[in-house]
Amino acid sequence: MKRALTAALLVLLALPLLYAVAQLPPHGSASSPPYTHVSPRYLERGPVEAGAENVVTDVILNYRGFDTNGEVTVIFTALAAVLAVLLGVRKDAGPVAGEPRAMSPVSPVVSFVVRLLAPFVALFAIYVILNGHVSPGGGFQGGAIIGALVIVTTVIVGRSQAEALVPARARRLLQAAAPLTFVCIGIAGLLMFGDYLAFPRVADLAWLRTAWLIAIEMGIGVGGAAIIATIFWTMGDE
Amino acid sequence: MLGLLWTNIDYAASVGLFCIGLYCVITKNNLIKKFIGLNIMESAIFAFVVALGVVDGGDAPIMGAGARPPFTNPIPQALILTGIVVAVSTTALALSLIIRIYRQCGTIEADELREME
Amino acid sequence: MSHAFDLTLLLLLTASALAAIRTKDLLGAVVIFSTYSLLLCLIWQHRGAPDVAMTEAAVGAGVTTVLFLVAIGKTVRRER
Amino acid sequence: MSFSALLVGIIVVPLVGALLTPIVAGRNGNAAGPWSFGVMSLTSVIALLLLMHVVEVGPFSAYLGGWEPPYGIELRFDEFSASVSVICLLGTLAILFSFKYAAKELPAGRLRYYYTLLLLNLTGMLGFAVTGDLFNLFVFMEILSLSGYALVAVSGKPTAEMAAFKYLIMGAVSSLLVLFGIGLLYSLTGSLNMLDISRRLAGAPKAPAMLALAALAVGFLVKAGIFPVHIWLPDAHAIAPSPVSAMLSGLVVKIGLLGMVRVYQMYYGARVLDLSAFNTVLVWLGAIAIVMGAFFAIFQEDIKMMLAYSTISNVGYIVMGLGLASEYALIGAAVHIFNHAIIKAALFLGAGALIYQTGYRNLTDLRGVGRSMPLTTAAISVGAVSIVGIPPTAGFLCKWYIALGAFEAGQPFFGVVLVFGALFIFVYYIRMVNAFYFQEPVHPEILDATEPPMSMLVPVLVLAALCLVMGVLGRIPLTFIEPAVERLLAPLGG
Repeated sequence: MKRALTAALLVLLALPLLYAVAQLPPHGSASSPPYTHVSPRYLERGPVEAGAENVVTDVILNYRGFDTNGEVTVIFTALAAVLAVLLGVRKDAGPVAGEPRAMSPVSPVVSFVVRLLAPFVALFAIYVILNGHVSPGGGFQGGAIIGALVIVTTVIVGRSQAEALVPARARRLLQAAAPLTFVCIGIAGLLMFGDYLAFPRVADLAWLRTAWLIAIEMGIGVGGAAIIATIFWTMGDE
Repeated sequence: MLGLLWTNIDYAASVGLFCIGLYCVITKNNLIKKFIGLNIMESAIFAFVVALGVVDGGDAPIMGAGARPPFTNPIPQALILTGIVVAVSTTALALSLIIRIYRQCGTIEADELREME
Repeated sequence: MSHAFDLTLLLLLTASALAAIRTKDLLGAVVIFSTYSLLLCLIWQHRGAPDVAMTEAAVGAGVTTVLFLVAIGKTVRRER
Repeated sequence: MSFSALLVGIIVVPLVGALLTPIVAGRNGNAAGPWSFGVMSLTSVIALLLLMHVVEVGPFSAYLGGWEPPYGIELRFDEFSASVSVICLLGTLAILFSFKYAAKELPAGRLRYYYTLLLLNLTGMLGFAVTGDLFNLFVFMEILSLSGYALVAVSGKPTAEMAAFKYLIMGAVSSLLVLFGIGLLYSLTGSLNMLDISRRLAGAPKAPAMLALAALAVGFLVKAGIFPVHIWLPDAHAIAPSPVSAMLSGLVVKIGLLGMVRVYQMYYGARVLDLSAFNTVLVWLGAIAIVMGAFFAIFQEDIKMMLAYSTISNVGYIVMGLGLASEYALIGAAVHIFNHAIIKAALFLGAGALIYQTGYRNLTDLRGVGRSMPLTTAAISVGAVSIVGIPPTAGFLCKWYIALGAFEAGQPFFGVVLVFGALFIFVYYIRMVNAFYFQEPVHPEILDATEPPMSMLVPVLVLAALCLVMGVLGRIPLTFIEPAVERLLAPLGG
């Protein structure tokens, strides 16, 4: 009954939505406002004035860099939120005490394949991060791949060994790496060129601009990977 | 109107997916299932916004050698990159909450939780 | 041709969304949901949005699915 | 120091503070509190400088990355952005209040992330208040929502986690609606800068423009907890730790309303739609929220639950003021956003101090507490008098202006609703004050309770004092906001 009612209501909701979206500028047309207003400048001048051949990268790191600054802050918020929700409660509290499940040993085949592939996956992730300004991809995509790699490897080699490599303080710094890189570059832009997150525009400084783009991509990659791995561990530990 | 809708079939599909997701969020009782519904809604909106940036016969806006116009609009793509990250952040928090709720209450069905309150 | 391809993808997308919400087995639902994400990814790749497609593949289909799997492992597998 | 750099600073300073909090918090996380207090003090100084500048020269902007709008993101500080002052003030006081409170109430290990989330929440709100770009607005809204959900659950009680989950589901759906509205506006105008959208929206087709308005309005109103979609609010606000309740009720719901103001700025400027039907809906929603919120509040035993329902009622006043859309009503609504933040924070922090000291949260259990904790209960009573709207306190002038606005708009019926709502509110706050002072204690040991420690008492007293001061100086914010409202309503303004 409740389901039928909801379905009926949603159909009623869908009708005005469909009516309205049907009147949007036609899909795929090159004369609609999104194509004639702001984006032509990005497409024509992006690679020259913003510094990356991939115009999407120009938009996310340069023209609308502050959005991405906010975006990496959102992931950092997610990390702080997950830790604030999951940390620091005794394991045996509550009716469903965390029955310690016997960890089934990882199959040797899987272990072998992971060890074999890990260097190549890492290489691919670094390629994705460093090439974000000329091809699809970039910091966050590469970071997700590294994060996945870290997760898989720690499942194989055991987490305590992996954690021993990076002390707690350094881990916390790595987790904040993405927004911190943004803030550093933003302030450098403010000091050198007068605006927060301003990139050099003169041709002489093109090398500096590329360096900054790559620095940001690397910051996002490292920070994203650290956060994804930490969230996974914390959720798995609970 | 139907003709226009046919041209804008991508938008119409997004509206459909949005409603499917909303249906799941409202009617499903299991918290994880509710969240799968929310993820469907999210990707419906993302599909809608990316579709705003599509141009007939457009290529990816990457200005390497041999690239020729028309290019798809980079702005909606940039927005949705942010959107996807926001969505995964929300998912991580929601699932952590679900794990905690299960640990403390022994169930993740909304009606049983309501009785417990 | 291209339009037919797009339409097929859109239909598959809707079908997988429906399947994901109808499946009672949560693990199955999550796997179908990751298929849904990958289909979306194909559509975007086809429409000239490779950056978004790549992110959706890595984050939407990858990280999200892993998080769901962890959560299901920590709770229950079947919906009542 | 250039003001555009300061404008960026008001976002970046708390952001950096938040990023470093887990690192500087020390082994037990005990240093996190003083650190974030320092960060927010610095931010408050910046907010004060910006406020003085906007009084001097009017709205001003900063272009991020040096790209002029609409190509880059613009931060724009106008009169409505002056809400940064109250955000900083409440943020600083809530952090001060948390020093003792959080150390006792939270599970070990969460302390450093609690302060991180508080700072992130404040960063999100400050960014939301000053940005001039629609998508950037969405990003900041996500920062503040995500940290808000987690802050509700931070105490680790199962009820808190369920409340947080409910809040998260509704919040996520509303965020999606906002994103949908942003997408629609982008497709109609090709721009994301709010001033630019306002200029380019004029020739847009009506139906999608209306849909965008509806999507944005519903999204922001869910965040504001307006009546039919308020169901997440009472639980979340009542169960959260008290400093968080003060921030959620005082500030986070107001962010939804500030979002509504931004939507209005775009649509009034564009003159694309006849907004009168939309305004009628808002006025009715507001009126229903005033009455229903007050009605539910009367039956609450739990003091924080009662305060949460009172928030629903007060959000109703502001929405009604927005919907009446006459000059007086809008001025009243804008200033009530500000005043209600202070009043409700005083009440929630005061209630938090009572609960902290006595361990009771029901009004019956708290009977007689006025004899043992005179300062705290006096502060709460000042807040109560203020929220009812008795002159000469802060709540009076804005409600008076909204009522005047109803008559100005030719809808005196809603002026009557407003007075009626104030009566309701009077009833339940009288009940509270009566329990504090005039009823025999149920638990005799409550007479042995002592005033809370200074770090909790000072914020409560400061806020209560502000309730009185704002009542006396009430004309200053009213005249301050007036040019902004005139610009909003002026033909082809924006």
